[in-house]
Amino acid sequence: MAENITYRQALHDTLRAELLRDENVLLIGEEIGAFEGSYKITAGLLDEFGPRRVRDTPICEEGFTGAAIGAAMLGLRPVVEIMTINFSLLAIDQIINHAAKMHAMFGGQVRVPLVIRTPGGGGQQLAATHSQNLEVFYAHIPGLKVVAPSTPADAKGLLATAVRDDDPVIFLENLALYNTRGEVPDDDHTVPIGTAAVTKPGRDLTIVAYSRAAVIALEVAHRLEEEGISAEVVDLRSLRPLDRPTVCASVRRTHRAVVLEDDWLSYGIGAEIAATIQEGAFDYLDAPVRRVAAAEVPLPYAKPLETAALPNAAALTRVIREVLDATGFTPRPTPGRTRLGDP
Amino acid sequence: MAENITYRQALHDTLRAELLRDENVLLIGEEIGAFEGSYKITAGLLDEFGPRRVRDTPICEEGFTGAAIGAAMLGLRPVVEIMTINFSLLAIDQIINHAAKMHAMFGGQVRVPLVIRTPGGGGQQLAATHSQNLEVFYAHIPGLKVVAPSTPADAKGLLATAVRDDDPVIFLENLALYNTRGEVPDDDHTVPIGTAAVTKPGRDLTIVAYSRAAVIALEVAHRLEEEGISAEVVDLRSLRPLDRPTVCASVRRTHRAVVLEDDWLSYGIGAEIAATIQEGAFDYLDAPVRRVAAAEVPLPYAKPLETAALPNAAALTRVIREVLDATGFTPRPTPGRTRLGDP
Amino acid sequence: MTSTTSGSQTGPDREHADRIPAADDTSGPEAEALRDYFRQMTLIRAFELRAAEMYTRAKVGGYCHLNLGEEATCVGLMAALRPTDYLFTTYREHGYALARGAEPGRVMAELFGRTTGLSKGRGGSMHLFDTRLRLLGGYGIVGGQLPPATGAALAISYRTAPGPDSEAVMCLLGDATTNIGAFHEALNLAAVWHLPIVYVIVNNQLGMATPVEAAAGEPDLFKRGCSYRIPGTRVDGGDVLAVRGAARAALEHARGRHRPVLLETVSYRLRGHSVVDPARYRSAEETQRLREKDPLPRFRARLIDDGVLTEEQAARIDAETEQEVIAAVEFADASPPPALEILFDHVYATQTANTPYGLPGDPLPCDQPAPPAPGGR
Amino acid sequence: MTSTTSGSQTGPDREHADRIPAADDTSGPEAEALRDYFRQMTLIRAFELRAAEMYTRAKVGGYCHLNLGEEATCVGLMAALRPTDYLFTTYREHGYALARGAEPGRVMAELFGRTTGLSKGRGGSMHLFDTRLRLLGGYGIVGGQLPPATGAALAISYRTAPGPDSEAVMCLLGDATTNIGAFHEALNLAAVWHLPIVYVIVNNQLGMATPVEAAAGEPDLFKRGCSYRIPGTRVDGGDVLAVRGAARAALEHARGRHRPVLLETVSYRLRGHSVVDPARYRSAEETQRLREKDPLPRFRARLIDDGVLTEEQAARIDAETEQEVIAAVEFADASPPPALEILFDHVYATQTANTPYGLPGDPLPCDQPAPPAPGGR
Ligand SMILES: Cc1ncc(C[n+]2csc(CCOP(=O)(O)OP(=O)(O)O)c2C)c(N)n1
Ligand SMILES: Cc1ncc(C[n+]2csc(CCOP(=O)(O)OP(=O)(O)O)c2C)c(N)n1
Ligand SMILES: [Mg+2]
Ligand SMILES: [Mg+2]
Repeated sequence: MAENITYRQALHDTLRAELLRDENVLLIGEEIGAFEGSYKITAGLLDEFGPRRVRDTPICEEGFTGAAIGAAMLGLRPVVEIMTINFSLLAIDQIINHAAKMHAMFGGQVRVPLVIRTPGGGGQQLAATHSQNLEVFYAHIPGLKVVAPSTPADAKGLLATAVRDDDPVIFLENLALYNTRGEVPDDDHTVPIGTAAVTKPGRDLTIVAYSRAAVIALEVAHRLEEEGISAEVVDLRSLRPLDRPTVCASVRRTHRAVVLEDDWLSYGIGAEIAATIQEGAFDYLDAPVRRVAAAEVPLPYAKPLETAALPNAAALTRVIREVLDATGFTPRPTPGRTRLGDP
Repeated sequence: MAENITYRQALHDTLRAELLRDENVLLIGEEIGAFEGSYKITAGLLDEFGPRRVRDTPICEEGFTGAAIGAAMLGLRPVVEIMTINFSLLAIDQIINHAAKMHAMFGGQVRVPLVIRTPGGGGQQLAATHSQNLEVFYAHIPGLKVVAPSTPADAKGLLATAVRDDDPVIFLENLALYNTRGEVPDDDHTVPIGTAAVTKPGRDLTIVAYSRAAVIALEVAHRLEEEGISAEVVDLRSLRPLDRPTVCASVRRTHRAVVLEDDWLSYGIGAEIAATIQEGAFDYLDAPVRRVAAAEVPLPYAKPLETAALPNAAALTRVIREVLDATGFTPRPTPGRTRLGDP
Repeated sequence: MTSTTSGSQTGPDREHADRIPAADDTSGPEAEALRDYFRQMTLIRAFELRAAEMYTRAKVGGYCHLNLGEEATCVGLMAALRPTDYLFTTYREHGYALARGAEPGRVMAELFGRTTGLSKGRGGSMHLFDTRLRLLGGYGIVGGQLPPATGAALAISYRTAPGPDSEAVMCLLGDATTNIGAFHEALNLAAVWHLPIVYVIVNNQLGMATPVEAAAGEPDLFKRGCSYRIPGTRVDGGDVLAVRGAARAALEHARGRHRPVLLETVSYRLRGHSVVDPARYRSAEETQRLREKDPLPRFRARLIDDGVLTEEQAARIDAETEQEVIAAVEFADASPPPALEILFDHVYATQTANTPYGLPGDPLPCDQPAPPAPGGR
Repeated sequence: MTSTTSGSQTGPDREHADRIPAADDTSGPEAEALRDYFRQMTLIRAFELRAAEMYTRAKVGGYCHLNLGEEATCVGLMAALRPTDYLFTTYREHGYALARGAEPGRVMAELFGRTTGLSKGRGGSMHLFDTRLRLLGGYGIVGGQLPPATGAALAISYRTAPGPDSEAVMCLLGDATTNIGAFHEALNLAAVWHLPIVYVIVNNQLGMATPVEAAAGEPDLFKRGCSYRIPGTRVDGGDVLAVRGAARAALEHARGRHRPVLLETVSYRLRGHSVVDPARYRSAEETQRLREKDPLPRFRARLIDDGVLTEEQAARIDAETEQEVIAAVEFADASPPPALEILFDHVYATQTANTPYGLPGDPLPCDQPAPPAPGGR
């Protein structure tokens, strides 16, 4: 059985299910109780589970994230909400110098079964300090696991896996995804961390993306299909570990790749994807891997500037056409228009 | 005129010269006064300039870095020392959400002429939390400039430029470089931010590196020369802006590239370099760009494990050979052994 | 309401809780000031209500936090500042910018994201900045303003001796912001470095929905300077004169001795945390109780009672400020939206080779050094 | 020396400054305890001197911070802890680990980087950890231990009611660490969440070279709980019984009521900040003055004076602990260095597909999903 629900609802339902499943699970974060969370993911949970399990905190990202680490060391399984990834910078010493290090640095004697949920993303006119996509900061760090689901189903499956995993997991959400809908299996659905998904098969070109960008990638790929361009979409889902085999296998089939990412271009997630593809599929590549990413500016508040700085379907489509053109690709007649000559 | 001094001395002398040159320059950091800095860069400066210009701080990276930002907003030119880049995580909200944003977010009305000096690097058995190379965190951020000199001369030239620049500059040092020596011009030497240097020309392969890795790259390149392998070394010097044209021009000549970097492989600096090369020199590349980087572990304290996890000259040499072998390269007879047949 | 931490005075001047002048003084300069304060409070009220309306009409985007209920605090604090002092505020700062002298049109234009805005449309509601007014920013990261404000005070002390002519810094923060590390680090630095700064906790009793008592181990927030030997005072934030007096005394101490001071103003947030928050966590009775504490009608009634203001004058001020705000909206709306060419302006102040100025999807600039960017770049 | 913040007591038990038992009690359990404390302090002294020697002989690497001068604090605090309590410490923690019951050989092996070490050689001097002893880590990031320790107390309060049988957490920090944001955030959380934790400020008067007065706005550090209504006590860190008594009282309060307590112990660092620091910023007189305050000879003399210990017993303890430390060095030295195959052990506790286990220069694992790693990986 599956139901069609929003990404927000999928998160909410999974948190609730995990709270019901395991007494050691508790939620910690600013305004997740009476306020129900800045983005209402935790709506109703304080009423249902009480302040012991759903714990509002003072404003102190470093303090409460670190406290969650300590609680995890003693066997609780805290799920922390950091209101946005921008504020996670205030907790990053606890995340990187503590949560990510403890299991290894203390010789495997302690585990930190912690999930940190936090949304990123621009496009809401929240200006430069509230619109960032800083996932590369966490994806770079051994000891952390980092996931960034794009669909309600993966949101559910990866969140359940993350809560049950014994390592610290950074669970990246996106402001623009909360209201998106999709089919979600309503049984105990889990998705393994570290595996990408081919969300649309294709022959001519691979689009690699994650989180919000994976949704756009899929839309663009479907639209291109109508023009006789068959794009494959790889939704990374996990940024660490990164499923290099799935990415490279796809490009070896399609011979062309474009990355769509919401973060800044230089040193962003796409850099690793492009570097991986050029190493893992060098002999198969007909054209350089191109990246479609954010312009390198502190994101302006003014809507036209913000829009110009962020990657979108049009930019992705343009770059796909450039890559196809450069490699002498001619679109196949589309099935809708004619089936003649189509294998 | 030039003198042969250590990297440490070059930093010290430049700080002193800038303090003498401009009354608005002041030094801020933990234990930079009576203790003379954890790595003794500021030795003697408290005595010479007094506590107004050389300001010891309580332990509060976020507080004093942020205070330096505020002082810079009013026209001072603070040079902050953060003891190691690992502790910069405690100040990173001030660096990324404040220093990097202010000029743009406030419509160009305020400047933040601030330098943050901080060393990174492993290999000193300082264990997982004290051995990191987190440069990608800063290199990713528009609004910051990030430099990572490898020689005493560049240390001097880039530090002088950084102090006189009106933007926040992250000045990355490396524990393993402080005692290295080199010729330093003793006039008012500056190096432009945003430009790489070809520190050794070569025909067969390009090694791209920065900071400590650039020193190793140069050693390896010189050693390979004796075997008839002519490697070009590009020392990036600046990570943001990144001098893509110099990197790509080199690879277009040599057709092969290897990156040496001290940070972790996935999502590290080398990812951007490889992504850049495969786009900017695609038609010239005879083999994939390979990266030699740190193993993805929280760095262990035990010396043998630490050594195994860190990139070194041997690993670089091995990978260079692999790239050359894969592309059917045969070393030219070395000038030292015979000049016969050498053009 | 004025309290001080035991044994700590903010300065020799303890008569800062100025009273409304006697009736025979209704034409003097103090009466004039009172009417001006009323005008400013009225303007802020009108501006904020209009900002909320513009938000719901999608003229304003992002987050929008209002000073409704905080008008007396805005005006009282700003009245105590000299033009040469520096102000750092939070994201809830329209009223402070207005009371500091910003043109309503330029504030509204910022909310509209126009280049005529206070921050050229780049900052929006949370990030008002005006060099000329020495308004050094609204800040959206909770506590983020505290270290830079402290550093501004460091720059003052670097250049100027303590004394009545010294500049000073005023740094605002919310009640819930006293729980973040930056509060501790900044106040401690100000204490050990002897800096001329007044930290003002604008206590509106709530973070977003979290009451002070649930968030702060010491809920008497003005006492939280104790960990740095910084004296603290609490004042009724609904009383513009009390606020002005307390702020003046605090600033006098800060500039005269180059020592930090902590001031707490107590007020009430009349609506939700931001425009989009319906504040369902508040009961109807509580909302009613708050409405009764609204400082604006109280101040109006008091001025009229005391003969400082007539009903007609008050009505005229209402009408005039309403007109001002309508004009502000018109100005903002008539200002052209920013041209895309300016996207990369102001990323850097000093131009540098190879700065990446590509738009999404542009090929990498690998071919030659980028030419120095024109103009503002 | 025992002070409390005005009006705040750490608990009903104020007789914690235990005195040395009367002479007729020299064979009772308390006298036995005293001799044991002397033995432990002597062991720590010998261990630290030997660690310094091993550092200069390059057997120990990285940073190495010693407890020389702090032995009475180490022993007194650990004597107050129950085995079921949890301990979080700093990078200056060899003595605490020893007094908590760690085998000297395993501590020295950690310094030597051997897998027989307390943290399997992965942590080194700064990162001693022992699950069995509930020693939950030395921490090298200043203040980094404070939030996790607070969270450990949260886990206790999540599971157990307050009362004499409740577990509690003790979290150590240096004097200079009171200035960092994590101190503020952690103590505030402990206060508003009612957590069973004792924060102990080990005040050795210095950061690295910075004196307390230059770093802390309130240099009476035990008073810095004021911002959270956390009671504070100061005790002479050179007096093992006073330390034990104060710590017991604090722990009793913490476990009995689930409330945080702040305890300050005052001691002196006999050498530099770490082994490599010659402490040139100290004058010869100061060094001399410190030597006179050395708690170890003072304690020894006092026990002998009071008849609890004879010269012979003392000499035997000296010799035995010296032997213990020599044996520890031998154990460490004889332990094999780690095999390279274990490099990737313990990066993750739960194994996951595609985890990158390449060595520097290895090709990327692009070809197929990496097989699940064997054993510990
Ligand atoms: C570091 C950080 N954490 C969380 C937030 C989200 N946030 C914005 S305002 C706010 C509440 C602040 O309350 P208070 O300090 O009392 O100021 P008020 O809004 O009441 O004026 C929160 C949690 C943020 N902007 N920055
Ligand atoms: C966040 C951070 N900043 C700086 C350092 C470097 N550092 C290590 S110990 C120390 C001094 C700490 O002094 P104190 O807290 O008094 O402890 P003590 O060393 O005296 O025991 C400093 C500055 C660090 N490890 N972490
Ligand atoms: Mg508030
Ligand atoms: Mg100390």
